[in-house]
Amino acid sequence: MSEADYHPLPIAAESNKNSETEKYHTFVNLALGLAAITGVELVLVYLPFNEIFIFSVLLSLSLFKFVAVIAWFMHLLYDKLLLTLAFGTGMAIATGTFIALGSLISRSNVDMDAITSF
Amino acid sequence: MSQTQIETPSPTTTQAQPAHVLKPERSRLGLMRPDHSKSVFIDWLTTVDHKKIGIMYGAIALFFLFIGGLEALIIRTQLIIPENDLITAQRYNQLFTMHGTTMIFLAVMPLNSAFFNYLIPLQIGARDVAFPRINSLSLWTFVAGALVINFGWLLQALEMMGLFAASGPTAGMTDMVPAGGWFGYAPLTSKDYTGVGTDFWVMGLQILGVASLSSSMNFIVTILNMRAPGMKMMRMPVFTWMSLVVAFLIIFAFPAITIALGQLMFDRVFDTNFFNVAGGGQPILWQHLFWIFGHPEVYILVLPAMGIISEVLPAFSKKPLFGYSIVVFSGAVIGFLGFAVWSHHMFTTGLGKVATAAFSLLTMAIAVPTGVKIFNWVGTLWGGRVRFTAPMIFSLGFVWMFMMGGFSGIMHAAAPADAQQQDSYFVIAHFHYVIMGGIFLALVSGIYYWVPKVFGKMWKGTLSNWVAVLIVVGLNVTFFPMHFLGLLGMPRRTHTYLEGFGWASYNMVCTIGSYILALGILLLLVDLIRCLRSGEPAGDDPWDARTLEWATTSPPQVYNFAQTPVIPARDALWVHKHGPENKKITYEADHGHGIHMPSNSWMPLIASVGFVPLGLGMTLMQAGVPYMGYVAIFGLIMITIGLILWAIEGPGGYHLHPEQENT
Amino acid sequence: MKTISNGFYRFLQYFSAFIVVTVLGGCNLDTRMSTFVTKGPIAEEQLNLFMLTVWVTFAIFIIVGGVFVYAVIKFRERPNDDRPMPSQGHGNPLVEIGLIGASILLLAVIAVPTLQAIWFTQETPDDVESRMGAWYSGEELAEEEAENPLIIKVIGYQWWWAFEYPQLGITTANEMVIPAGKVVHLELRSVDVIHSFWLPRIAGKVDLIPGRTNAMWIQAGDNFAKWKEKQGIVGPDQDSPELREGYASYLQEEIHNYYYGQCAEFCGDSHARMLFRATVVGDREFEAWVADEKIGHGTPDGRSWDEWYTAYEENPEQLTGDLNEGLKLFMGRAKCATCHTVKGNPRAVGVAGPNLTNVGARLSIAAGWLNHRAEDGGIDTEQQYENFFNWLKETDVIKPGNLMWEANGGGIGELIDEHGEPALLTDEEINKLSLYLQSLK
Amino acid sequence: MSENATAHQDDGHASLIIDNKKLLMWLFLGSDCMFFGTLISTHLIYRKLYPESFDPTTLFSLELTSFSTFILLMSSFLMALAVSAMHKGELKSFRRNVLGVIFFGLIFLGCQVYEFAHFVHAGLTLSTNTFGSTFYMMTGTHGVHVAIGVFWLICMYFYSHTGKMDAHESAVDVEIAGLYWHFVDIVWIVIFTAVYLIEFI
Ligand code: HEA
Ligand code: HEA
Ligand code: HEC
Ligand code: CUA
Ligand SMILES: [Cu+2]
Repeated sequence: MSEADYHPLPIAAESNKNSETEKYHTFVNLALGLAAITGVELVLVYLPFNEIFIFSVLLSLSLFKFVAVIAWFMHLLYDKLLLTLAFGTGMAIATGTFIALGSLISRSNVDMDAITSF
Repeated sequence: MSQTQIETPSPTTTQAQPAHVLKPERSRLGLMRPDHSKSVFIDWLTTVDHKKIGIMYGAIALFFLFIGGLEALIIRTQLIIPENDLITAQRYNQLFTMHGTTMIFLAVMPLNSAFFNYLIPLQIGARDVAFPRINSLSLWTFVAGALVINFGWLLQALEMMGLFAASGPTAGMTDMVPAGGWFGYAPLTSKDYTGVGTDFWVMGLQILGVASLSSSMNFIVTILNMRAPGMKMMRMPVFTWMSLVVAFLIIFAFPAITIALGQLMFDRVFDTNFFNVAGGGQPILWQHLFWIFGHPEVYILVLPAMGIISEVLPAFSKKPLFGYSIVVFSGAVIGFLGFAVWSHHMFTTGLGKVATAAFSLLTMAIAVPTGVKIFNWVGTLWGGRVRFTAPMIFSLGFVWMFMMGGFSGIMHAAAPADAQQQDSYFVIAHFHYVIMGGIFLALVSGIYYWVPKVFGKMWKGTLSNWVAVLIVVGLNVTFFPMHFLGLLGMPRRTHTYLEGFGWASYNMVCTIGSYILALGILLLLVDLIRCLRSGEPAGDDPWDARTLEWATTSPPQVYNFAQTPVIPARDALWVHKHGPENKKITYEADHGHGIHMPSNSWMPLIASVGFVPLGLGMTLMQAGVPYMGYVAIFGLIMITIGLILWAIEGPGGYHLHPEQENT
Repeated sequence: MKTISNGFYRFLQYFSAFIVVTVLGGCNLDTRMSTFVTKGPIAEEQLNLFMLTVWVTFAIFIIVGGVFVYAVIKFRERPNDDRPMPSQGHGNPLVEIGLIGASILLLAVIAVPTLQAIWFTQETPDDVESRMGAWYSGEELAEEEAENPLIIKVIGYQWWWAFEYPQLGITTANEMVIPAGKVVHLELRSVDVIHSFWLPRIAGKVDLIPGRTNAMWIQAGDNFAKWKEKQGIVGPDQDSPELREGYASYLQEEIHNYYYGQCAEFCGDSHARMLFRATVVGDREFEAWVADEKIGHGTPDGRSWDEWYTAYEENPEQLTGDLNEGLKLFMGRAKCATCHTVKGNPRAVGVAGPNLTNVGARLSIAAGWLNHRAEDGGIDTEQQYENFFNWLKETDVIKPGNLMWEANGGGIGELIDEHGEPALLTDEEINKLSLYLQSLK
Repeated sequence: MSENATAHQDDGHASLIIDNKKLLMWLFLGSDCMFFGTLISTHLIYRKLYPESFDPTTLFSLELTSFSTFILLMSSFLMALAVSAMHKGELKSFRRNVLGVIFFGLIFLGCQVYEFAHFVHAGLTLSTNTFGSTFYMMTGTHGVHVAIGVFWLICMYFYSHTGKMDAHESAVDVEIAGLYWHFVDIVWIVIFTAVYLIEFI
């Protein structure tokens, strides 16, 4: 963060050509992987496995997809750490809030008599 | 306007560029850009200069501070004696709702924003913010939101004259002004219980949210990206640091309320079930979503104030801030912890023992980083050379009063004790101490400190002492008895109370105090006007200050710094003035093509103004006014067109050549 | 309703009273809804915790504030100051860490009792002597009820309270009655918007949130064991008739009382006028009250309800006298019975409004806003009449927006005569209704 | 879209060498996490509270949703290629890929419209129950994001024909459009799992 010296923006067009081609292969592989995972997920939910097991596998698969898209498609892997921090903070607060909220609101306090229509 | 030049030589400045020499050019749209307009009006409407935008933010915020204060005075007058019937219950509810909403969203937040706008680029040695046109959009969108949220007053007046009656989904409801309290708890804000006033509140806040979000992102980019060479993160002034934290708080906290407001709006317009109990909705969810935003919001309000204090105290103690890095760090910790304590506003909602305990402890934890700041401020004074200038007096007042407000916060944090305090006047006392005794004093301190920079005029005389005495006495007389009122059982948000509960004399004291306070604020205005009309030229650095903004002229030129400064140290100007030779601020050579200035633009204004028909259209549609759907669509189109033209017109810009002018 | 005759005169009156009070009286903390003078274990626990926070923060305030003031004075700039420039040091990590440690320590002093208090106040204790079976000797209770404390369902309405006693089969409104020294378990629900149950001298508040059930426990006065402890009588098995008597007189003298409560969550136009009362009574008194509530009321002239209704339908002129006239209005033109229940009366079973059984025996109406409690704690009948009269005449002025006045054609502000013309109750009719209501005791 | 005060970066203010617009977009996305976090939380909380109120498996067609998920993932892939192409200055390839993205985005939107129409037809509306409210609002907000993205890319596509694109500026513009598009994609990844798949376990 404490980068003091400054440079003009690197000129992207020429210097990046090689790395872009490299990335191309990564992208293709990733796209194939993502498609495959989606297929696996679709099949998985119908399989007669233990619920918890399926649930955790689903969770990790989607987590992988999530991270993969961010890391490669969105170049976060190649980019400044600061961007990861900016996005990661939002992600972390959102996740934390989600977990906290989920555990704060529970059915035990719901007044079912008050609900007249579903 | 701020081109008025005072002849004070300084290392950075050169003569102002006479604006009329430059001719406006055509944008990529083929239209003339509103640059260098001779009409002051057009110039200010289309300006992208962070300094002008900051001044406008400040002026509008002060205006709303008066409106909100007037509302408070009516509230206090109604409560002066038991069973008073100066105003009706409904009017009272509208008044406190609008008082809270106005003060928080239309007075203090924009006043903070005024300081951000004006100071951040100067403090980090930048020409302007990163996205000048987005900055202009934020300003005008804020104005649009303020108009929408206050539009109800006009409608209410029409309703009272018998010229308007709601006939749509809220048919028969006579409340045209928001009256659900500033946190608008569902289901009181559903369409079964409140009328079109709530729609104004929802739409207004949504629009204000757009303004806050866009300006915050802008500031983060500015602070991270636009710093002058050498201005490392840990060399930034604390005010800038706190603004950075606040901007992050805003972008992470506002979405929660935006979604919650959206859900509420859907409930009202499309009969959804988010908070509709009969359909399974849980009003408690609104409370959670609101406070997930609401608690960070109070730190959004206070952190800039702490930043101001951290500038003023060192300047008038002739010492650097004690423990700079830990003050910065604790600011960030406060911000982060702020997201983990929201349920302390809900201790009485039956959270359950474990959750209550957790939130209670987390809330107390916030006392630690806050305490760190207090201790470091005291440390700053220690061994210094304390000068009792006007800004300093208010800052010292802040430390004292804020501490008291913080302590009643700790009393709230003890959840079982809070069961007796929640929704009583004790809460009112707590937060007015942190807000009036804290934030407001800090903002006044900031005004006294920076007005000489902003307008190039110096304060006259000692009226400021009277202002200080009246405000501090007034706020203590107003808000201290409220602790007792709360503990003696007076619930808040009651438009009147019975005799015989022991509340009458306290209420009278509070009311008298609020008049004293009002007098103090009135005098502040007088002092400000006096200063602007007949103040002596201030000079670049009237306070012998420490940070970069004092290195340029007062008022600064459009381009802030003729050449980009290179920052060798924290407290750059101080080190420049008193430090070793090798730590002087140096200036980069101009490469000969002058200073690039962004062009003025109509587009942000056009896009923002579109929010007015959008907001009013949507709300009046609820009230059954015909054709309002089309007005709303018109607003949406206006916004879209504004944005598209904005994209097409291109940033433009022109070059100023201060050096050449000199010769 | 009292109207404000002369605002300025009243202002002067209060202002002089205020001067007198502030100058002579100082602060009187023993007021009706004071949280300082507690009458129950919960409020007491909450007060103790609060006072702890006060002392801790006060100590910090003195220390930090003291250092602050000292620094400001000591290090102020003096005229012609020729001291050297202050050192430009950037802080001292040891001091910082020490202060952080001290803050955490002080917070722990608050935090530990806070946790204890959370568990204490939020968990209904199983107090043997509070079980219904242990003290209630009224009608037979179901087996399982004998093991429970008294349960009251508190239901919030805009802007009044219903109190149901499910174990006893009775319902009352706005003035709850509870036995002294016993744990009472409250179940809190709301039918419209959020309200909050606050009885400051007995317990801090808990909200009534629609779509959600909340619970709390309250206890007016200490139980026997706690009382003994406070008397300095140690040992758990200490029991004797004399002690029991001492305890009984403690309850009788210090706890028996009329307590004031109020809705503490903003709930719409008349939130300020949503008060309630808790009458704390002895066990036997409580039983008597329950019995009374269960029986309800007979007809004004002593016939059976069947006979009365036969007469009412066949030749109503036969029913004479103010009370009979009032009851006829209550059942007929004024439509009161569509919203109100009067126990005993088989056709007055409305539930949209407060239960009016024994309303004439209550010390306030309109959810505590209109009071007729005399100095001696009894009923000021003149005031009571006036209150009923004003309530029926100006319902919407006293509580703007309340259901009784306008209810989509069902309210008394929308009454019509046989031609369909608007016809509010006349003063004469209101008079009769008021007299009838007064007789409900 | 093309706001940049530091177009003339030679003013020398870039302390971090991240493009302003790119940073802005990432901040927006961080903020958007909270938006969708709130929406998804609301949905899941009501699912948890009232599991019996509604059985979405009778309505959902996992095949269709998997298909649209797949479509969106592939559009993301094409978007990545488009950004890459722009960085290399290959305008033609850029246009081809962007057209693909637009096309896939439209298919996705089409699926969603079809799905909504089908659900409404089957009796699930915004006001039927909490499930309807939360589901439509959440997926609808996502749909609006997709629609805005498509609109944005269409504008970009036409802009690329004006000849005003310069390799340096526009590469960044395309990249941030890409970031936005990918984000919309990852939100859908979460929704797909948290809203659709787990109902079928
Ligand atoms: C700018 C505004 C601001 C600030 C800074 C704070 C600061 C704090 N607030 Fe406050 N608060 C509000 C604005 C603010 N609050 C508002 C507006 C409401 C009401 C909303 C509504 O209902 O309308 C509210 C309500 C509120 C509640 C809910 C009350 C209720 O409704 O029942 C609580 C409960 O815990 C609380 C706690 C705190 C705490 C612990 C702090 C802490 O941050 C304070 C920390 C500071 C100190 C403690 C002093 C200095 C420290 C030291 C000298 C160190 C040593 C001290 C110790 C070891 C104790 N606040
Ligand atoms: C930034 C926030 C802020 C600020 C600065 C203030 C400032 C003041 N507030 Fe504020 N207040 C809130 C935020 C704020 N308040 C909030 C959030 C609520 C809760 C709302 C809710 O429950 O929903 C609240 C509620 C609230 C109540 C409780 C109402 C109730 O619950 O029933 C009261 C009562 O006394 C009150 C009083 C005051 C007073 C006297 C001031 C004074 O400090 C105001 C001083 C300013 C002026 C006086 C104006 C300037 C001077 C003039 C205009 C003088 C010239 C004119 C004449 C003399 C005629 N406020
Ligand atoms: C449409 C329904 C409705 C009708 C008809 C109605 N009431 Fe009421 N009544 C209410 C409601 C609701 C309240 C509670 C109002 C409040 O305090 O906010 C109430 C309150 C009262 C109270 C005060 C009770 C208390 O304990 O505080 C009295 C007495 C009363 N009504 C008497 C009457 C009489 C007599 C009539 C007929 C002339 C009548 N009511 C007709 C709904 C109704
Ligand atoms: Cu009920 Cu306030
Ligand atoms: Cu808070």
